[in-house]
Amino acid sequence: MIYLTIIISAIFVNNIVLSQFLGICPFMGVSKKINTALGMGAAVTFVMVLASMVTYLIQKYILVKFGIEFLQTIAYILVIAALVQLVEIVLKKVSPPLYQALGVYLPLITTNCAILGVAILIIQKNFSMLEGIVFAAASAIGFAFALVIFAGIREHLDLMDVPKGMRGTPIALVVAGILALAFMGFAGIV
Amino acid sequence: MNQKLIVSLSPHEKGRDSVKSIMYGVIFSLIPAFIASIYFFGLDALIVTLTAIVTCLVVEYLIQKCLLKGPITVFDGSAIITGLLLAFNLPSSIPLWMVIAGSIVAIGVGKMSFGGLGKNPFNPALVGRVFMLISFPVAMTTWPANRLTLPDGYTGATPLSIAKEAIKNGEPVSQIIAKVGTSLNHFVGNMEGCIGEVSALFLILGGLYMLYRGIITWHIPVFIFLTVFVFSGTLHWINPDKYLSPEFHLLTGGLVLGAIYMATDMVTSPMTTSGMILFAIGIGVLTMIIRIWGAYPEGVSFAILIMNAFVPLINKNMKPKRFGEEVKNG
Amino acid sequence: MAKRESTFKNMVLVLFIITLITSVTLGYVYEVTKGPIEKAKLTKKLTAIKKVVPEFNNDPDADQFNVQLENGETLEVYPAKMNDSIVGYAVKTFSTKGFSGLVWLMVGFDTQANIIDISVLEHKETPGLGTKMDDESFKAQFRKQNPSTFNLKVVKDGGQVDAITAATISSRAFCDAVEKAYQAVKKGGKQ
Amino acid sequence: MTLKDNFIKGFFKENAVFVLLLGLCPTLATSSSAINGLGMGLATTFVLVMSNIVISLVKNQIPDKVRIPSFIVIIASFVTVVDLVMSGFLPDLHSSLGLFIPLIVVNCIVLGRAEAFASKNNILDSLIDGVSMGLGFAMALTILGSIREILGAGTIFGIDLSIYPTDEKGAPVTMLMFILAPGAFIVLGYLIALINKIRNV
Amino acid sequence: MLKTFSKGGVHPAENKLSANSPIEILNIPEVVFIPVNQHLGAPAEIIVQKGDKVKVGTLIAKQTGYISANIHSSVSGTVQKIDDVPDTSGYNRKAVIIQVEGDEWETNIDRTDKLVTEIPYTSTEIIQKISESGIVGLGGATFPTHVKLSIPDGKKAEILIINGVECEPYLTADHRLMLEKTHEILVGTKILMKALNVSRAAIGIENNKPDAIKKFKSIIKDYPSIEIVPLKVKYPQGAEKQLIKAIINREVPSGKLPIEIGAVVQNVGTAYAVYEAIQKNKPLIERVVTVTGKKVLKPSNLMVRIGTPIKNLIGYVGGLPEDGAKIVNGGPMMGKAINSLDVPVTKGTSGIVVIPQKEAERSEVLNCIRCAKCVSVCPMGLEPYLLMTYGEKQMWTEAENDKVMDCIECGSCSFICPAYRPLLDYIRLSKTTVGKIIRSRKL
Amino acid sequence: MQSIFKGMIEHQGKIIDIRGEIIEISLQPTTACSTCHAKGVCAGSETNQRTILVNKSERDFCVGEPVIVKMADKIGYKAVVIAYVMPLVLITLSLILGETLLLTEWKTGLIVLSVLAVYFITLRLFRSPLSREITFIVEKLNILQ
Amino acid sequence: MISVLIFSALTLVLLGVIAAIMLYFAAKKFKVYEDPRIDQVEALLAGANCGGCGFPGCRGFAEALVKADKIEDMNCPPAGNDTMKKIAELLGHTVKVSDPMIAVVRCNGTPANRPETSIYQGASNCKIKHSLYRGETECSYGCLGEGDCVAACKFDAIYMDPSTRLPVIIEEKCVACGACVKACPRSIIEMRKKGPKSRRIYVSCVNCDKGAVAKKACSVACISCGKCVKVCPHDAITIENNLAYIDFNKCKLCRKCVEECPTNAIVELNFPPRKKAEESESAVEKN
Ligand SMILES: Cc1cc2nc3c(=O)[nH]c(=O)nc-3n(C[C@H](O)[C@H](O)[C@H](O)COP(=O)(O)O)c2cc1C
Ligand SMILES: Cc1cc2nc3c(=O)[nH]c(=O)nc-3n(C[C@H](O)[C@H](O)[C@H](O)COP(=O)(O)O)c2cc1C
Ligand SMILES: Cc1cc2nc3c(=O)[nH]c(=O)nc-3n(C[C@H](O)[C@H](O)[C@H](O)COP(=O)(O)O)c2cc1C
Ligand SMILES: Cc1cc2nc3c(=O)[nH]c(=O)nc-3n(C[C@H](O)[C@H](O)[C@H](O)CO)c2cc1C
Ligand code: SF4
Ligand code: SF4
Ligand code: SF4
Ligand code: SF4
Ligand code: FES
Repeated sequence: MIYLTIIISAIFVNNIVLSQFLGICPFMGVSKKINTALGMGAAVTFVMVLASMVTYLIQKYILVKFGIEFLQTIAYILVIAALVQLVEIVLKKVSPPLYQALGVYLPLITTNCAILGVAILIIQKNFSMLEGIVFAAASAIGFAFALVIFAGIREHLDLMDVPKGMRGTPIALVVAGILALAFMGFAGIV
Repeated sequence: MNQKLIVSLSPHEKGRDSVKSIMYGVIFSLIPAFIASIYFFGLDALIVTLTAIVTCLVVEYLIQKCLLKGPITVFDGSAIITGLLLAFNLPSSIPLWMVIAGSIVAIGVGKMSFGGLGKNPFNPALVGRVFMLISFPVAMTTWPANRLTLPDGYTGATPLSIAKEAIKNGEPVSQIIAKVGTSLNHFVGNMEGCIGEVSALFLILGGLYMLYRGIITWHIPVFIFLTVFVFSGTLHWINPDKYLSPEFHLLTGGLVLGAIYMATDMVTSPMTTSGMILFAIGIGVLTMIIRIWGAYPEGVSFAILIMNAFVPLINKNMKPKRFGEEVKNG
Repeated sequence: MAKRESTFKNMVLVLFIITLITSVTLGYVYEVTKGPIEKAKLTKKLTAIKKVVPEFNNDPDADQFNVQLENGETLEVYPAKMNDSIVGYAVKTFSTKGFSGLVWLMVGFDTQANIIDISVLEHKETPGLGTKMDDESFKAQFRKQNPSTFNLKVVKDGGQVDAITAATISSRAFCDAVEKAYQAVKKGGKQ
Repeated sequence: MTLKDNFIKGFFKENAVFVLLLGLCPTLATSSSAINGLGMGLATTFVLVMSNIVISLVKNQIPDKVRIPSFIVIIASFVTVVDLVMSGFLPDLHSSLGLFIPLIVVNCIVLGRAEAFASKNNILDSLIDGVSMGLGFAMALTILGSIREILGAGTIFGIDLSIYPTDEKGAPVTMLMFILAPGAFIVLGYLIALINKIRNV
Repeated sequence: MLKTFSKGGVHPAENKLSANSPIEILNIPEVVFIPVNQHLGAPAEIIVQKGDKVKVGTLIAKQTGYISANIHSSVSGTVQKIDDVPDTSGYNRKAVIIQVEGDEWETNIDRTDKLVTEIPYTSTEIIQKISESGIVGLGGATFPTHVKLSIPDGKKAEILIINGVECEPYLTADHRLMLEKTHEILVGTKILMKALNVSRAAIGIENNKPDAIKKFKSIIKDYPSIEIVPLKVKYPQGAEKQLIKAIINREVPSGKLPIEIGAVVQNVGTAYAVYEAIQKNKPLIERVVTVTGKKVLKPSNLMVRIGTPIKNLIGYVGGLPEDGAKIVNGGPMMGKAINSLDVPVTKGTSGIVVIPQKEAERSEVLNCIRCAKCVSVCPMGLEPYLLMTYGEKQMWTEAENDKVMDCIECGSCSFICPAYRPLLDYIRLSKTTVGKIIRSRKL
Repeated sequence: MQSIFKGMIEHQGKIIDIRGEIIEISLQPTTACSTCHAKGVCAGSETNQRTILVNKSERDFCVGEPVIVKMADKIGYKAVVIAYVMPLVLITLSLILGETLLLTEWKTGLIVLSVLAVYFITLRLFRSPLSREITFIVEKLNILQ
Repeated sequence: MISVLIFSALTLVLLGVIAAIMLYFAAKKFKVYEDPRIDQVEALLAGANCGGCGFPGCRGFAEALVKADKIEDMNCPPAGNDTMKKIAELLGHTVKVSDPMIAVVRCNGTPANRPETSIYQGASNCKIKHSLYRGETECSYGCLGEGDCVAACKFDAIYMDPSTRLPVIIEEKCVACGACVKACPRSIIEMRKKGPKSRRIYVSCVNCDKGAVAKKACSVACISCGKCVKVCPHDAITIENNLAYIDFNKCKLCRKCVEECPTNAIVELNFPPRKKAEESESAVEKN
């Protein structure tokens, strides 16, 4: 049950993008095609889960153990940066065509902000490892969810002649705002 | 021959409907419900509604004139509908400055930011309403007397919020029902609520008129009702003491208004029949989730707005069946 | 100055040095700020305690003890003593029933378990709604009340507390937390 | 380029938020009031200035290929310093900015400036660059915060402006949405539209 | 329940004003203009010269290439010149201009009314003869009939469908032809069946022509393998794919020809022309044209020689009315508005409709309100509102993916749109461009 | 749900090398970054450039020519599933396994990581069938002109 | 204190080194060397992504410029010669100074010159109108007036003059990107040399009909009478397909043809007003 609560909360009620304000840059920038948004979501989920697990272990078995929690930020960011690269290296090594297909398909994942944010939130919320990972996965799914909806709306808006002054980021922000407004309806569910 | 001939591509014939005729058709169909609400809530209802309509028209005019500098189309009727439906979603006791703020957000943010009629992905009236709901939770949940239920000057609560409060406190449903009136009462509008949402009877009449005129199709309202009925019916059947009956859910709150007038807004609903059905089921389910488990007693507005966000996805993936797509040789 | 070459050795070396310097610096800063951070935390706690109990001259933090409630939750109680005689208790209490997240309060009682004052420590309620629990107009109604006679429930639920308009949920959580604090004092107040 | 040009560039012409659209997360998250916005802006400015200085100092010692990790380490340590100092000396602000202090690390402006400017320029220029970029960021956050605070709470820097009617208990009735999440997006959206318009004139 | 196609469709007002006017023969004009590209495909090559004497039925232009058609003189007289003459679109096209002198016919043409039912030819001979006679589809597309009848290897025709639907408002040419030349059409059908080697044929007729249906049914027993199928009145019932769907409930796959599912569709006019060509040796030199319009004095159906200027037709029915703002060559749903009355009748001219000012004017284009009416009326299951946007924004890949090439240009979408959007205008633009892209890909 | 699995993804790229039957194409990033005016200050763009190798089709290409690389959406989805979704599922499964075995968290973590390692090694063994499935289509830019 | 320092140092150093190794490999494997000059060049270009250079977007052109052996024939029309010089300097090339070009509209069919004979009511789009019919006038070559060219111009350098119903090019704004040339279905717009002091002479007609037909359609049509060809001292004029054409590379702006043309189909732009015929010649020569 607690897992269900975490999941619903992270996807709908406290959506990472629409109410926690994490990962806004890729949300604004990349979300122009629906099919890519789906793939992005999957990739982000994997990276976020992996990163959360590793940072959790580092926090618990290194930082806390040695009383150096203040190194959290610096350690996390290094680990995450390295991990993202590692995933790329592994994929390229494992199957170059696969890597190429991903290259054609997916834009770069630069959701550092969300990944780091979620990793820190897991610690702040005192989750266990499994809870933390469920939270990370749910957050990423929430991200993907918002991204896909948003990509749909933006693809639609590309066909409409939005007034010149509002084109691009302004209208995207307004849409995000209305979306956030709509998602407030989920308030109180968990 | 000295007369200049007109040349254009085919077709050279034109159907009957125009944007104006459709919009004014909707307005016309709302008149009975409007008169009923003036009867229920008195002059306040009239004033709030007029304020909303006038603000919507003025804001749309100013934006078209000063910012967009394009053609002025305020009288195509769509802004009037937005004002009317926004007002229908407000309690009649609400301060007028809030109505004005809500109308500005509805038209300014919800519609004109996107370029005006037809381009907005979200229902403008609902953007305005939800903005007000979040911004002015007190005023938006203070219900004035309905002439049929309470003497003038008293304030009540909507059946839904009474019921929700009571269920939270563990009262069994059977007792609650006694408190909030019968379904027949709800059907004619004998309850507290927003200006236009109380009388299911007149709203349905209006809806039938729109169906007859071909302004809307039956799919969205019917599937919303069906979904709500099945969803609440199932829960009620499982635990009748904890969950309200389907009639109750169908007739209270803004469900009827939302299903017939707000979910059917063609601009913000899907383009294909199958898409509309999915859209309607989504609205039904979300409404029930919010009503039953959420913080708000009422969920129709949120549900429609959330599903509005899905419309582009639905349109993209629920294409009409193309002629000759699947070769079926019969 | 020429740029250092990207040889493997160079790279490891440079990183080694950088991380070394950073970690030492940070360790140092940490040590330096450790005191103030603790102090800030303590001050915050003490200010909260001071606000809700009569004047005292002990160190409530040192005298702090825990009380376990019937539902298994544990609350921290800070006794305030004037010249070694107890003048009141400050109870750090919380509720899970808030609109979002936990609501943390510090509730002060006198020795008769009358509420002296309440201060809000932490919460994540909605600005403008739930945040009004920190308003004077809301808190005032609790002062000098004894929960044994004052029904710590919002009016809607049949109690005596006037809820914050449009924030019944937060008000409930507030009452819930105060009720728990009262339970804790009743149970552990003798010590 | 003169120092003044350099400053104006960072502060106005390439304003991180309004023009470059960078660091949107902290911008949106910490601008629920003017003071929060200012606090976050200044914290970022500090990190930006310090890391710019340090990086431009050591730029030649760092081999190209470990540039990024080195910069990250340097930046992250200043972020940690801010974090520690703030929680020691400004605990209230620290708790209201919360998660977003450590997230300064991933703010594209900081790493971006390190990479694009400090690693190529001398200390003075880098300092000016950091200050201008940072203050530009702080200004943007403060403006956004002020607007949201005025609309959403009727106050600015906590000072009551009495622009809203009050309820029976005397509390102002405000447009709450603006200090909530949707307000952040919507206000920033219109602000950027406005700035685009001004810039194009 | 009457048969019809399943998806979309609209109901424009029928306005069949000339339904009760028997076919009259229009006087031969003094000069005829016979363009060399009256059909789909390559223009024919002129084989006469200035000064040549021609008779009715003399071959004056020969088909070039496979998809092309012969052109015969429709009058007797002297070739005045070979020159550029504006066609219906106003662009100059090559035409043979003949000064009429008398009415002398090629001798092998049988000009009597006697019905000849025997069909002494083989399939190949029929097709050969149709080709020689320059017959093209008279249903509107003017596709050379002999090409349509030559079934490609590996395919087999199973049914011949004769299109007597005439779903366009106003037009009655096919209707009158069915009433007056019933036997001839049936014999023509038999000939086509023989050419195609099929044993089944169906004549589809919209139910608003009960007299034609009755007339056919009264004599159909003489033609055992032909079936009369009354159809629901719904536009575009007469469109090839919709008609096939209505009659045999099969859908022509996207991008394929009807022969893919074993059907061949021919217009009743074509069937009649085939009869005349095979049994009477008469090449395609005249056709029935409906001249009509609300303000027209005497809405009529005229038998007109190819090449007659349209002003002669208008003159015959009482001149151009005061209020005649738009003149459409063809029906109001699919026809082409013309900008001059000097253009000649061609093989594809099925009607001349004069539309009064009020109906002719297009209203101001508004934003699309996404009412989905266009989607629901599109008989091909397309999304016209999207296709139009793709056209406006030059998004050709998307247009292709969303099947713009399937559009049959029926115009139902533009007809219904409450925002008066010129949907079909842009869809045509997309079709042309996408078509070019697809062709360039094949190169 | 038809169209999301049916479409094609297009990407602009440029031929940077032709070696016999193989063309190397560098993809122009069409991410946010490519249109972003701030890419100058952005560090993320470092690994943005990607190249792919394609078998030459019958058409003639020359080095430096701008082209469109097309790939079926399906392949994209498949790649994502193989590269990200499967490992994610494996992580989840091994985590649950760890949880049910009541292992300490670091042991569970270790299991997860080794499962991942095994997965990717296995994937490497199957790389040739994989590569056969992944095909790109290269088209000239601007067919219209 | 000491232990904290040691632990933090150890942890960080370890993490740092691991990260460095990872990033090192990543950099080695992934980094495609991007010439920093590409950025610099791109910054110099106009940034309009107009395609006038023939490359996909400005960045594509920047890459091409950096890689090209000689950039003489490459040009960014919006940025102009000065910019190309700067780029050449940056890259160590020379540029040929190409003459500035400008778009000209070769149709003068105002309603007065070319009376309308029908009313068009279709979609406001030249391509659609062109494919439908010859247009509102008798001329099947002239401007259709629906403004496809205006829509194509990214620099707001064209507008439709409502009185003439012809597009007008704003000289200061036109950067000769050629988008309008591609957009016009009737190939009415041509890219011509801007000429000294923006002076240029051209035949403002594209009607290929025979003289009589053309003249009937439009009073200022070129009737291919050949007078201009005879009068031109520089052999700049040719007639093909019933239409005269002035080669802007040969034309010396003497303006003889302008006077000679019986239908005034030849247009001169930005010349000072002519006082008398004889004087004008010498005036031009002085310039
Ligand atoms: C965005 C949002 C935030 C809210 N925050 C709170 C809150 O912090 N505390 C609270 O009690 N109610 C909050 N509410 C209101 C509740 O959802 C609910 O309407 C209210 O508590 C019950 O109303 P009442 O107090 O008038 O009975 C919030 C509502 C919304 C939409
Ligand atoms: C390019 C083209 C090629 C065609 N080829 C054939 C053919 O090979 N065989 C055939 O039976 N019909 C062929 N058709 C005819 C079509 O099937 C169709 O009957 C014709 O376009 C007229 O249809 P409509 O009047 O419904 O528009 C062809 C049509 C076109 C446009
Ligand atoms: C929208 C539309 C409507 C049509 N209506 C008719 C019609 O009413 N009668 C008809 O004979 N052909 C009609 N056609 C043409 C037919 O599709 C088909 O081309 C024709 O029947 C083939 O016969 P033909 O080759 O003998 O002309 C229509 C075509 C379209 C696209
Ligand atoms: C059937 C129907 C329902 C409509 N419902 C709404 C509505 O709920 N809210 C609204 O703002 N406008 C509504 N409109 C008006 C109009 O479509 C709307 O303002 C557009 O969304 C503005 O672009 C409706 C129009 C029609 C025809
Ligand atoms: S014209 Fe084309 S798109 Fe429009 S309804 Fe007919 S088939 Fe459909
Ligand atoms: S019918 Fe017209 S208004 Fe309706 S969706 Fe289609 S294009 Fe839009
Ligand atoms: S007028 Fe033509 S050439 Fe000149 S800038 Fe505009 S589109 Fe380019
Ligand atoms: S010049 Fe060409 S594109 Fe421009 S309006 Fe005239 S016809 Fe259209
Ligand atoms: S600041 Fe850019 S993603 Fe968060």
